[in-house]
Amino acid sequence: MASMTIRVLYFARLRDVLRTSEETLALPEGATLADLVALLVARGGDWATEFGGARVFRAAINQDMASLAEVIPADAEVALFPPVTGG
Amino acid sequence: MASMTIRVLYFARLRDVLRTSEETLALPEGATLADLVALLVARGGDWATEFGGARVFRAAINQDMASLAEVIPADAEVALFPPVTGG
Amino acid sequence: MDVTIRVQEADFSLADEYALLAGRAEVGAVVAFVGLVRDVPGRLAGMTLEHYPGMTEKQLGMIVAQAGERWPLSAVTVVHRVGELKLSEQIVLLLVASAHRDAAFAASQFIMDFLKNEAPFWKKETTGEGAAWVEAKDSDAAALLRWSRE
Amino acid sequence: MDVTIRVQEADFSLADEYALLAGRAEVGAVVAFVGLVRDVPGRLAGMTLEHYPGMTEKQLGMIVAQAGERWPLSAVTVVHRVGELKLSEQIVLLLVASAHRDAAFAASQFIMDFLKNEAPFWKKETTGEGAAWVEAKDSDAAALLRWSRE
Repeated sequence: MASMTIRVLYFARLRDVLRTSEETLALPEGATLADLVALLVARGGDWATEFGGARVFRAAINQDMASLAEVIPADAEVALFPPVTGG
Repeated sequence: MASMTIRVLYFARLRDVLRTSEETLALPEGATLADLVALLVARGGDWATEFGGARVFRAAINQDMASLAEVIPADAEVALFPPVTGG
Repeated sequence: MDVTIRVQEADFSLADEYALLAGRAEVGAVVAFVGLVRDVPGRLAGMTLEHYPGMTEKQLGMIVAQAGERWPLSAVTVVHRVGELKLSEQIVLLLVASAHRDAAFAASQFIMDFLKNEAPFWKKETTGEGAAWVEAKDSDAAALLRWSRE
Repeated sequence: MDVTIRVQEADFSLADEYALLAGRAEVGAVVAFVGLVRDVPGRLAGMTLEHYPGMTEKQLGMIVAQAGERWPLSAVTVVHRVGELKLSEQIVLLLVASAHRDAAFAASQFIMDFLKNEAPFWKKETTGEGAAWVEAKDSDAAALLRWSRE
Protein backbone atom coordinates (compact mmCIF):
# COMPACT_ATOMS: atom_id res chain seq x y z
CA MET A 1 0.00 0.00 0.00
CA ALA A 2 1.28 3.49 -0.82
CA SER A 3 2.37 5.55 2.14
CA MET A 4 1.92 9.23 2.91
CA THR A 5 3.62 11.72 5.13
CA ILE A 6 1.87 13.71 7.86
CA ARG A 7 2.93 16.24 10.46
CA VAL A 8 1.81 15.63 14.02
CA LEU A 9 1.71 18.51 16.53
CA TYR A 10 1.43 18.20 20.32
CA PHE A 11 0.21 20.98 22.56
CA ALA A 12 0.09 22.02 26.21
CA ARG A 13 0.29 19.24 28.81
CA LEU A 14 0.73 16.55 26.13
CA ARG A 15 3.72 18.34 24.63
CA ASP A 16 5.25 18.68 28.11
CA VAL A 17 4.76 15.00 29.05
CA LEU A 18 5.86 13.63 25.66
CA ARG A 19 8.70 16.14 25.33
CA THR A 20 7.72 16.54 21.67
CA SER A 21 6.06 19.49 19.98
CA GLU A 22 6.14 18.21 16.41
CA GLU A 23 7.17 15.21 14.36
CA THR A 24 6.79 13.87 10.82
CA LEU A 25 5.36 10.36 10.36
CA ALA A 26 4.77 8.00 7.46
CA LEU A 27 1.35 6.29 7.44
CA PRO A 28 -0.37 4.05 4.90
CA GLU A 29 -2.73 5.97 2.65
CA GLY A 30 -6.27 5.79 3.99
CA ALA A 31 -5.10 5.60 7.60
CA THR A 32 -7.51 6.98 10.18
CA LEU A 33 -6.85 8.95 13.34
CA ALA A 34 -7.41 5.68 15.22
CA ASP A 35 -4.58 4.09 13.23
CA LEU A 36 -2.27 6.97 14.13
CA VAL A 37 -3.20 6.66 17.79
CA ALA A 38 -2.52 2.88 17.73
CA LEU A 39 0.93 3.59 16.29
CA LEU A 40 1.64 6.06 19.11
CA VAL A 41 0.35 3.70 21.84
CA ALA A 42 2.72 1.00 20.51
CA ARG A 43 5.64 3.23 21.55
CA GLY A 44 4.82 2.36 25.18
CA GLY A 45 5.71 4.50 28.21
CA ASP A 46 4.07 7.92 28.38
CA TRP A 47 2.72 7.44 24.85
CA ALA A 48 0.71 4.42 25.95
CA THR A 49 -0.43 6.21 29.10
CA GLU A 50 -1.64 9.27 27.24
CA PHE A 51 -3.25 7.66 24.21
CA GLY A 52 -4.12 4.16 25.49
CA GLY A 53 -7.56 5.11 26.79
CA ALA A 54 -6.83 6.12 30.37
CA ARG A 55 -6.69 9.84 29.60
CA VAL A 56 -8.89 12.10 27.52
CA PHE A 57 -7.38 13.84 24.51
CA ARG A 58 -8.64 15.74 21.49
CA ALA A 59 -7.51 15.66 17.86
CA ALA A 60 -7.64 18.01 14.90
CA ILE A 61 -6.98 17.35 11.20
CA ASN A 62 -5.94 20.40 9.22
CA GLN A 63 -7.09 22.62 12.06
CA ASP A 64 -10.60 21.19 12.37
CA MET A 65 -11.70 19.12 15.34
CA ALA A 66 -11.77 15.46 14.26
CA SER A 67 -13.03 12.12 15.60
CA LEU A 68 -11.00 8.91 15.68
CA ALA A 69 -12.84 7.37 12.73
CA GLU A 70 -11.78 10.12 10.35
CA VAL A 71 -9.41 9.33 7.51
CA ILE A 72 -6.23 11.42 7.47
CA PRO A 73 -5.53 13.02 4.08
CA ALA A 74 -1.99 13.02 2.63
CA ASP A 75 0.23 15.85 3.87
CA ALA A 76 -2.22 16.53 6.69
CA GLU A 77 -1.43 18.57 9.76
CA VAL A 78 -2.69 16.46 12.65
CA ALA A 79 -2.74 17.90 16.18
CA LEU A 80 -3.18 16.03 19.45
CA PHE A 81 -3.92 17.97 22.60
CA PRO A 82 -5.73 17.92 25.94
CA PRO A 83 -9.33 19.23 26.14
CA VAL A 84 -9.15 22.99 25.68
CA THR A 85 -9.39 25.43 28.59
CA GLY A 86 -9.52 28.93 27.10
CA GLY A 87 -12.07 31.70 27.59
CA MET B 1 -67.15 55.17 57.33
CA ALA B 2 -64.02 57.27 57.87
CA SER B 3 -62.39 58.65 54.76
CA MET B 4 -58.75 59.03 53.79
CA THR B 5 -56.83 61.15 51.35
CA ILE B 6 -54.60 59.76 48.62
CA ARG B 7 -52.53 61.23 45.81
CA VAL B 8 -53.01 59.78 42.34
CA LEU B 9 -50.32 60.22 39.67
CA TYR B 10 -50.72 59.62 35.92
CA PHE B 11 -47.83 58.99 33.57
CA ALA B 12 -46.96 58.90 29.87
CA ARG B 13 -49.84 58.27 27.44
CA LEU B 14 -52.42 58.19 30.26
CA ARG B 15 -51.34 61.62 31.49
CA ASP B 16 -51.55 62.99 27.94
CA VAL B 17 -55.01 61.57 27.25
CA LEU B 18 -56.46 62.51 30.66
CA ARG B 19 -54.69 65.88 30.70
CA THR B 20 -53.92 65.26 34.38
CA SER B 21 -50.57 64.45 35.98
CA GLU B 22 -51.66 64.43 39.59
CA GLU B 23 -54.74 64.84 41.77
CA THR B 24 -55.77 64.37 45.38
CA LEU B 25 -58.80 62.21 46.12
CA ALA B 26 -60.83 61.23 49.17
CA LEU B 27 -61.66 57.52 49.46
CA PRO B 28 -63.31 55.48 52.21
CA GLU B 29 -60.78 53.78 54.46
CA GLY B 30 -60.16 50.23 53.31
CA ALA B 31 -60.77 51.09 49.64
CA THR B 32 -58.95 48.94 47.11
CA LEU B 33 -57.37 49.85 43.82
CA ALA B 34 -60.47 48.40 42.17
CA ASP B 35 -62.60 50.90 44.13
CA LEU B 36 -60.42 53.76 42.95
CA VAL B 37 -60.66 52.55 39.36
CA ALA B 38 -64.48 52.33 39.61
CA LEU B 39 -64.57 55.92 40.83
CA LEU B 40 -62.47 57.02 37.83
CA VAL B 41 -64.58 55.06 35.34
CA ALA B 42 -67.70 56.80 36.71
CA ARG B 43 -66.30 60.08 35.40
CA GLY B 44 -67.09 58.85 31.89
CA GLY B 45 -65.40 60.04 28.68
CA ASP B 46 -61.68 59.27 28.40
CA TRP B 47 -61.65 58.04 32.00
CA ALA B 48 -64.15 55.31 31.19
CA THR B 49 -62.30 54.45 27.99
CA GLU B 50 -58.93 54.11 29.70
CA PHE B 51 -59.97 52.35 32.91
CA GLY B 52 -63.22 50.62 31.89
CA GLY B 53 -61.55 47.43 30.70
CA ALA B 54 -60.91 48.16 27.03
CA ARG B 55 -57.30 49.20 27.57
CA VAL B 56 -54.46 47.74 29.62
CA PHE B 57 -52.99 49.81 32.44
CA ARG B 58 -50.71 49.22 35.38
CA ALA B 59 -50.89 50.52 38.95
CA ALA B 60 -48.47 51.13 41.77
CA ILE B 61 -49.08 51.84 45.45
CA ASN B 62 -46.31 53.72 47.20
CA GLN B 63 -44.00 52.94 44.28
CA ASP B 64 -44.55 49.18 44.24
CA MET B 65 -46.41 47.43 41.44
CA ALA B 66 -49.90 46.58 42.76
CA SER B 67 -52.88 44.47 41.67
CA LEU B 68 -56.50 45.68 41.68
CA ALA B 69 -57.42 43.70 44.81
CA GLU B 70 -54.91 45.52 46.99
CA VAL B 71 -56.12 47.81 49.75
CA ILE B 72 -54.85 51.39 49.51
CA PRO B 73 -53.32 52.67 52.75
CA ALA B 74 -54.10 56.17 54.02
CA ASP B 75 -51.94 58.93 52.51
CA ALA B 76 -50.81 56.54 49.79
CA GLU B 77 -49.17 57.60 46.59
CA VAL B 78 -51.04 55.70 43.87
CA ALA B 79 -49.81 55.77 40.29
CA LEU B 80 -51.66 54.71 37.15
CA PHE B 81 -49.74 54.27 33.91
CA PRO B 82 -49.48 52.29 30.67
CA PRO B 83 -47.37 49.11 30.56
CA VAL B 84 -43.75 50.22 30.79
CA THR B 85 -41.45 50.39 27.76
CA GLY B 86 -37.96 51.19 29.06
CA GLY B 87 -34.70 49.38 28.54
CA MET C 1 -22.58 42.89 46.36
CA ASP C 2 -21.87 46.47 45.31
CA VAL C 3 -24.85 48.07 43.60
CA THR C 4 -24.88 51.29 41.59
CA ILE C 5 -28.18 52.55 40.17
CA ARG C 6 -28.57 55.85 38.38
CA VAL C 7 -31.27 57.51 36.28
CA GLN C 8 -29.91 60.48 34.39
CA GLU C 9 -30.30 62.68 31.33
CA ALA C 10 -26.56 62.68 30.60
CA ASP C 11 -24.91 60.02 28.48
CA PHE C 12 -22.84 57.33 30.23
CA SER C 13 -19.45 55.77 29.53
CA LEU C 14 -19.24 51.99 29.32
CA ALA C 15 -15.49 52.25 29.82
CA ASP C 16 -15.72 54.31 33.01
CA GLU C 17 -18.38 52.10 34.58
CA TYR C 18 -16.49 48.94 33.58
CA ALA C 19 -13.26 50.23 35.12
CA LEU C 20 -15.04 50.56 38.46
CA LEU C 21 -16.12 46.91 38.50
CA ALA C 22 -13.45 44.84 36.81
CA GLY C 23 -10.45 45.28 39.07
CA ARG C 24 -11.66 43.09 41.96
CA ALA C 25 -9.67 39.92 42.61
CA GLU C 26 -12.74 37.67 42.84
CA VAL C 27 -14.24 38.79 39.52
CA GLY C 28 -13.78 36.28 36.70
CA ALA C 29 -16.53 37.46 34.38
CA VAL C 30 -18.17 40.75 33.48
CA VAL C 31 -21.23 40.88 31.24
CA ALA C 32 -22.27 44.26 29.88
CA PHE C 33 -25.45 45.18 28.07
CA VAL C 34 -26.02 48.46 26.27
CA GLY C 35 -29.38 49.32 24.73
CA LEU C 36 -29.31 51.94 21.98
CA VAL C 37 -31.84 53.96 20.00
CA ARG C 38 -32.21 51.80 16.92
CA ASP C 39 -33.39 53.10 13.60
CA VAL C 40 -36.51 51.52 12.29
CA PRO C 41 -35.24 51.97 8.73
CA GLY C 42 -35.49 55.59 7.77
CA ARG C 43 -38.44 56.21 10.06
CA LEU C 44 -37.20 57.28 13.47
CA ALA C 45 -35.90 60.76 14.28
CA GLY C 46 -35.37 60.14 18.00
CA MET C 47 -37.25 59.49 21.22
CA THR C 48 -38.16 60.93 24.58
CA LEU C 49 -37.90 58.80 27.71
CA GLU C 50 -40.11 59.57 30.68
CA HIS C 51 -39.93 57.89 34.07
CA TYR C 52 -41.52 57.87 37.54
CA PRO C 53 -38.87 59.42 39.76
CA GLY C 54 -38.46 57.51 43.01
CA MET C 55 -40.27 54.38 41.88
CA THR C 56 -37.74 53.82 39.11
CA GLU C 57 -34.81 53.67 41.49
CA LYS C 58 -36.82 51.58 43.98
CA GLN C 59 -37.84 49.01 41.36
CA LEU C 60 -34.36 48.76 39.88
CA GLY C 61 -32.96 48.25 43.39
CA MET C 62 -35.43 45.44 44.06
CA ILE C 63 -34.72 43.72 40.73
CA VAL C 64 -30.97 43.85 41.31
CA ALA C 65 -31.39 42.57 44.88
CA GLN C 66 -33.44 39.62 43.61
CA ALA C 67 -30.71 38.81 41.09
CA GLY C 68 -28.18 38.95 43.93
CA GLU C 69 -30.19 36.34 45.83
CA ARG C 70 -30.31 33.95 42.87
CA TRP C 71 -26.68 34.20 41.67
CA PRO C 72 -23.32 34.94 43.31
CA LEU C 73 -22.63 38.48 42.10
CA SER C 74 -19.80 40.82 43.05
CA ALA C 75 -21.17 44.04 41.61
CA VAL C 76 -24.05 45.34 39.49
CA THR C 77 -24.36 48.73 37.78
CA VAL C 78 -27.52 50.00 36.11
CA VAL C 79 -27.60 53.39 34.39
CA HIS C 80 -30.79 54.38 32.56
CA ARG C 81 -31.19 57.61 30.66
CA VAL C 82 -34.31 59.78 30.44
CA GLY C 83 -35.18 62.84 28.34
CA GLU C 84 -34.47 63.43 24.67
CA LEU C 85 -32.42 60.82 22.80
CA LYS C 86 -31.28 60.88 19.21
CA LEU C 87 -30.67 57.97 16.83
CA SER C 88 -27.86 55.62 17.90
CA GLU C 89 -27.64 57.21 21.35
CA GLN C 90 -27.19 54.95 24.37
CA ILE C 91 -30.34 54.33 26.47
CA VAL C 92 -29.41 51.85 29.17
CA LEU C 93 -26.26 50.27 30.57
CA LEU C 94 -26.12 47.13 32.67
CA LEU C 95 -22.91 45.68 34.05
CA VAL C 96 -22.80 42.45 36.07
CA ALA C 97 -19.56 41.20 37.64
CA SER C 98 -19.29 37.70 39.08
CA ALA C 99 -16.77 34.97 39.75
CA HIS C 100 -18.59 32.88 37.14
CA ARG C 101 -19.58 33.42 33.52
CA ASP C 102 -22.92 31.61 33.70
CA ALA C 103 -24.01 33.61 36.74
CA ALA C 104 -23.08 36.89 35.05
CA PHE C 105 -25.00 36.00 31.86
CA ALA C 106 -28.08 34.70 33.65
CA ALA C 107 -28.27 37.63 36.07
CA SER C 108 -27.87 40.10 33.20
CA GLN C 109 -30.80 38.64 31.30
CA PHE C 110 -32.90 38.39 34.46
CA ILE C 111 -32.31 42.06 35.29
CA MET C 112 -33.06 43.23 31.74
CA ASP C 113 -36.23 41.11 31.53
CA PHE C 114 -37.59 42.56 34.78
CA LEU C 115 -36.43 46.08 33.95
CA LYS C 116 -38.41 45.86 30.69
CA ASN C 117 -41.57 44.87 32.60
CA GLU C 118 -41.39 46.53 36.00
CA ALA C 119 -39.22 49.64 35.86
CA PRO C 120 -41.47 52.65 35.15
CA PHE C 121 -39.94 54.08 31.98
CA TRP C 122 -41.94 55.04 28.91
CA LYS C 123 -40.66 55.75 25.40
CA LYS C 124 -42.22 58.23 23.00
CA GLU C 125 -40.88 57.93 19.47
CA THR C 126 -40.51 60.92 17.17
CA THR C 127 -40.89 60.34 13.43
CA GLY C 128 -41.48 62.57 10.43
CA GLU C 129 -45.23 62.32 11.15
CA GLY C 130 -45.08 63.34 14.81
CA ALA C 131 -44.62 61.69 18.19
CA ALA C 132 -46.24 58.49 19.50
CA TRP C 133 -45.95 56.51 22.72
CA VAL C 134 -44.40 53.08 22.24
CA GLU C 135 -46.74 50.17 22.99
CA ALA C 136 -45.45 47.45 25.31
CA LYS C 137 -44.70 44.13 23.63
CA ASP C 138 -46.34 40.89 24.77
CA SER C 139 -42.97 39.19 24.26
CA ASP C 140 -41.49 41.26 27.07
CA ALA C 141 -44.06 39.96 29.55
CA ALA C 142 -43.67 36.42 28.23
CA ALA C 143 -39.91 36.63 28.85
CA LEU C 144 -40.56 36.73 32.61
CA LEU C 145 -41.95 33.20 32.56
CA ARG C 146 -38.50 31.71 32.12
CA TRP C 147 -37.53 32.98 35.58
CA SER C 148 -40.48 31.50 37.47
CA ARG C 149 -39.37 28.87 39.93
CA GLU C 150 -41.19 25.62 40.24
CA MET D 1 -22.15 40.77 9.64
CA ASP D 2 -18.80 42.41 10.40
CA VAL D 3 -16.46 40.01 12.17
CA THR D 4 -13.23 40.88 13.99
CA ILE D 5 -11.14 38.07 15.48
CA ARG D 6 -7.76 38.61 17.08
CA VAL D 7 -5.40 36.51 19.19
CA GLN D 8 -2.76 38.67 20.83
CA GLU D 9 -0.39 39.00 23.78
CA ALA D 10 -1.27 42.66 24.34
CA ASP D 11 -4.16 43.76 26.53
CA PHE D 12 -7.35 45.00 24.85
CA SER D 13 -9.65 47.92 25.49
CA LEU D 14 -13.35 47.23 25.91
CA ALA D 15 -14.04 50.91 25.22
CA ASP D 16 -12.13 50.98 21.93
CA GLU D 17 -13.70 47.78 20.62
CA TYR D 18 -17.17 48.91 21.73
CA ALA D 19 -16.80 52.26 19.96
CA LEU D 20 -16.20 50.42 16.68
CA LEU D 21 -19.48 48.49 16.94
CA ALA D 22 -22.06 50.67 18.61
CA GLY D 23 -22.48 53.56 16.18
CA ARG D 24 -24.42 51.69 13.47
CA ALA D 25 -28.01 52.81 12.93
CA GLU D 26 -29.43 49.28 12.98
CA VAL D 27 -27.83 48.27 16.30
CA GLY D 28 -30.25 48.29 19.24
CA ALA D 29 -28.32 46.05 21.63
CA VAL D 30 -24.70 45.31 22.40
CA VAL D 31 -23.71 42.51 24.76
CA ALA D 32 -20.12 42.40 25.97
CA PHE D 33 -18.38 39.64 27.86
CA VAL D 34 -14.97 40.00 29.49
CA GLY D 35 -13.24 37.05 31.13
CA LEU D 36 -10.60 37.91 33.72
CA VAL D 37 -7.91 36.07 35.68
CA ARG D 38 -9.78 35.36 38.89
CA ASP D 39 -8.05 34.73 42.16
CA VAL D 40 -8.76 31.38 43.71
CA PRO D 41 -8.48 32.92 47.18
CA GLY D 42 -4.87 33.67 47.94
CA ARG D 43 -3.64 30.81 45.77
CA LEU D 44 -3.08 32.05 42.23
CA ALA D 45 -0.06 34.10 41.14
CA GLY D 46 -0.97 34.23 37.45
CA MET D 47 -1.29 32.07 34.37
CA THR D 48 0.15 31.34 30.97
CA LEU D 49 -2.11 30.89 27.97
CA GLU D 50 -0.96 28.76 25.06
CA HIS D 51 -2.79 28.33 21.76
CA TYR D 52 -2.58 26.58 18.39
CA PRO D 53 -1.85 29.40 15.93
CA GLY D 54 -3.95 29.15 12.82
CA MET D 55 -6.47 26.70 14.22
CA THR D 56 -7.51 29.19 16.88
CA GLU D 57 -8.49 31.85 14.38
CA LYS D 58 -10.13 29.25 12.11
CA GLN D 59 -12.25 27.79 14.94
CA LEU D 60 -13.28 31.19 16.26
CA GLY D 61 -14.28 32.22 12.75
CA MET D 62 -16.44 29.10 12.35
CA ILE D 63 -18.10 29.57 15.73
CA VAL D 64 -18.95 33.20 14.98
CA ALA D 65 -20.24 32.27 11.51
CA GLN D 66 -22.53 29.65 13.06
CA ALA D 67 -23.87 32.25 15.49
CA GLY D 68 -24.49 34.57 12.54
CA GLU D 69 -26.60 31.89 10.89
CA ARG D 70 -28.75 31.37 13.98
CA TRP D 71 -29.33 34.98 15.00
CA PRO D 72 -29.54 38.34 13.19
CA LEU D 73 -26.21 39.92 14.14
CA SER D 74 -24.67 43.17 12.92
CA ALA D 75 -21.15 42.71 14.24
CA VAL D 76 -19.09 40.37 16.40
CA THR D 77 -15.66 40.99 17.91
CA VAL D 78 -13.56 38.34 19.65
CA VAL D 79 -10.18 39.19 21.16
CA HIS D 80 -8.37 36.44 23.08
CA ARG D 81 -5.05 36.96 24.80
CA VAL D 82 -2.18 34.47 25.02
CA GLY D 83 1.09 34.48 26.96
CA GLU D 84 1.68 35.51 30.56
CA LEU D 85 -1.26 36.98 32.49
CA LYS D 86 -1.31 38.32 36.03
CA LEU D 87 -4.17 38.33 38.53
CA SER D 88 -7.19 40.41 37.48
CA GLU D 89 -5.87 40.82 33.94
CA GLN D 90 -8.31 40.54 31.04
CA ILE D 91 -8.24 37.23 29.13
CA VAL D 92 -11.00 37.38 26.55
CA LEU D 93 -13.36 39.95 25.10
CA LEU D 94 -16.54 39.20 23.19
CA LEU D 95 -18.80 41.88 21.76
CA VAL D 96 -22.03 41.10 19.92
CA ALA D 97 -24.12 43.82 18.28
CA SER D 98 -27.64 43.15 17.05
CA ALA D 99 -30.92 44.90 16.42
CA HIS D 100 -32.38 42.78 19.22
CA ARG D 101 -31.45 42.17 22.85
CA ASP D 102 -32.40 38.49 22.95
CA ALA D 103 -30.33 37.73 19.85
CA ALA D 104 -27.31 39.53 21.29
CA PHE D 105 -27.54 37.65 24.61
CA ALA D 106 -28.15 34.24 23.03
CA ALA D 107 -25.36 34.62 20.47
CA SER D 108 -22.94 35.77 23.18
CA GLN D 109 -23.55 32.69 25.28
CA PHE D 110 -23.43 30.41 22.24
CA ILE D 111 -20.06 31.83 21.16
CA MET D 112 -18.59 31.59 24.66
CA ASP D 113 -19.84 28.02 25.15
CA PHE D 114 -18.26 26.87 21.89
CA LEU D 115 -15.09 28.89 22.45
CA LYS D 116 -14.69 27.10 25.79
CA ASN D 117 -14.94 23.69 24.10
CA GLU D 118 -13.54 24.08 20.59
CA ALA D 119 -11.05 26.93 20.44
CA PRO D 120 -7.55 25.53 21.09
CA PHE D 121 -6.38 27.54 24.10
CA TRP D 122 -4.83 26.00 27.19
CA LYS D 123 -4.29 27.62 30.58
CA LYS D 124 -1.40 26.85 32.89
CA GLU D 125 -1.84 28.28 36.38
CA THR D 126 1.07 29.52 38.46
CA THR D 127 0.78 29.23 42.23
CA GLY D 128 3.22 29.40 45.13
CA GLU D 129 3.88 25.67 44.61
CA GLY D 130 4.65 25.82 40.89
CA ALA D 131 2.77 25.65 37.59
CA ALA D 132 0.02 23.23 36.54
CA TRP D 133 -2.13 22.85 33.43
CA VAL D 134 -5.81 23.55 34.08
CA GLU D 135 -8.10 20.53 33.61
CA ALA D 136 -11.16 21.00 31.41
CA LYS D 137 -14.47 21.01 33.25
CA ASP D 138 -17.27 18.58 32.40
CA SER D 139 -19.72 21.46 32.85
CA ASP D 140 -18.21 23.23 29.84
CA ALA D 141 -18.95 20.28 27.58
CA ALA D 142 -22.42 19.88 29.10
CA ALA D 143 -23.17 23.53 28.27
CA LEU D 144 -23.09 22.71 24.56
CA LEU D 145 -26.16 20.49 24.89
CA ARG D 146 -28.41 23.51 25.25
CA TRP D 147 -27.58 24.53 21.67
CA SER D 148 -28.37 21.21 20.01
CA ARG D 149 -31.31 21.48 17.64
CA GLU D 150 -34.01 18.90 17.60
